[in-house]
Amino acid sequence: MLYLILVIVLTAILTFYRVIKGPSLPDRLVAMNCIGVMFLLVLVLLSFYFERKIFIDVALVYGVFLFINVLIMAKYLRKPWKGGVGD
Amino acid sequence: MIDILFYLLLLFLIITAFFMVFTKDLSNSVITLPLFGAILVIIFVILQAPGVALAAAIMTVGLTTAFFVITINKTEY
Amino acid sequence: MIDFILSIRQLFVFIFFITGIYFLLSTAVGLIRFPNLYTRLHAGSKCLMAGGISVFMGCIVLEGISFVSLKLIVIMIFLSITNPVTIHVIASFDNNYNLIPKTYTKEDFEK
Amino acid sequence: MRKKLLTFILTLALWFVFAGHVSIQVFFLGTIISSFISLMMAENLFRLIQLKDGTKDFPKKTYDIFMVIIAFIYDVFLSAVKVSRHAFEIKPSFSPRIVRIKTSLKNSNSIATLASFITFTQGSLALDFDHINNQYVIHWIDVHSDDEEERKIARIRKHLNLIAKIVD
Repeated sequence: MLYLILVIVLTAILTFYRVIKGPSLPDRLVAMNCIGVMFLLVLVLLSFYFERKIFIDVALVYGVFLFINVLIMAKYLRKPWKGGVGD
Repeated sequence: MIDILFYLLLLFLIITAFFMVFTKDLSNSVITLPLFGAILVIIFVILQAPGVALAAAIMTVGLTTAFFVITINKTEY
Repeated sequence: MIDFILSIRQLFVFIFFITGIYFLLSTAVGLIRFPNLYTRLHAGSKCLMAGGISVFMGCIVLEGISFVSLKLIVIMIFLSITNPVTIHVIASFDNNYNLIPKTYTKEDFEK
Repeated sequence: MRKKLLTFILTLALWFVFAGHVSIQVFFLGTIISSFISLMMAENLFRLIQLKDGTKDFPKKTYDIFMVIIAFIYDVFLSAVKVSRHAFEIKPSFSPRIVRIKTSLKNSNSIATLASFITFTQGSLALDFDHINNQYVIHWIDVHSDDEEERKIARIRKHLNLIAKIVD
């Protein structure tokens, strides 16, 4: 079980390369979403490793707020249209 | 064995913190902020503190990032 | 008989975790190596969801039937609903693919 | 009345799942809170979720929803194998293409469901939707000829028939 968590954290460090060297903003956003879901899996697996059921609630709350985060970033960080008609 | 995971997470925390401080663009720094919060949540879970982890998940991942993003939108663009 | 059922369960958990590791690694390698934004979106949607679903299925098989597995199923359904929404929102981040929405006429762009 | 009762039962079940154990205190608090929710939000909830013919034929409809979920998970695994094969090649080779596909779905709910299905079928990604001409804008990862494009469009038609049974 612990080797699985180690491999997933190493995978997240590999994915962080795309956040550092992304040409544009959506690339960094996709990489951020992937690292967030990997950390959610780490939280669920740590709950099974320590055998305490309350840690799953942490994972649930974290998943909800990760989804809201990506939506807020995609709405407010986008540049307006060239015609200036943007919502 | 759990120590290796703990030190790996601390290394990742330092990398994200340095990247947040030393980038030129401000929106890149905001994108890295929830990752910093997520690593902090995992460290709290390893230290057996679920209440602090819940509060950190709501504060750092949720609210602080939303406030920063809306502030950047109202100043830059 | 009980040992046989236990060994079958261990085998299924092992298979699910190995496939999860494979898909998550392919997500990381794909995000590093792919040349374009939209191809990176392919790696970020499909491989990530396959890895997540297989790790969750391994946890459910390991736990058995209880309230914890029900909670895991709720998280899994929530993740599989919201990930296409996320990918679609990021894909429409900058409209670089020569698509002009029909609601804006050509005179609006001339202004 | 039926909508309020259905909302009440679903919210109480979700409350029990989140509480984690069954006892009399959890039941009383859950009854109060889920009755508030069902009195306030039942109409808005069922205005958003538009099933075909309302809530008639409920057992057959649950079977159809179950079949849709099974097809969803099968497509996710089958397409992830194809993309991961591209990831581990020595020289990754793509031939991407942007295609427009017309649909016959009218309901906005079924359009969103089909968009999330297109995102998870093999090598396709839904970029946008035209509300005037009723057509999707889809990005394919590898289409080498026009015949292959026809075959892949036919695979989407199959999902469309599956969804049109439930919603629309």
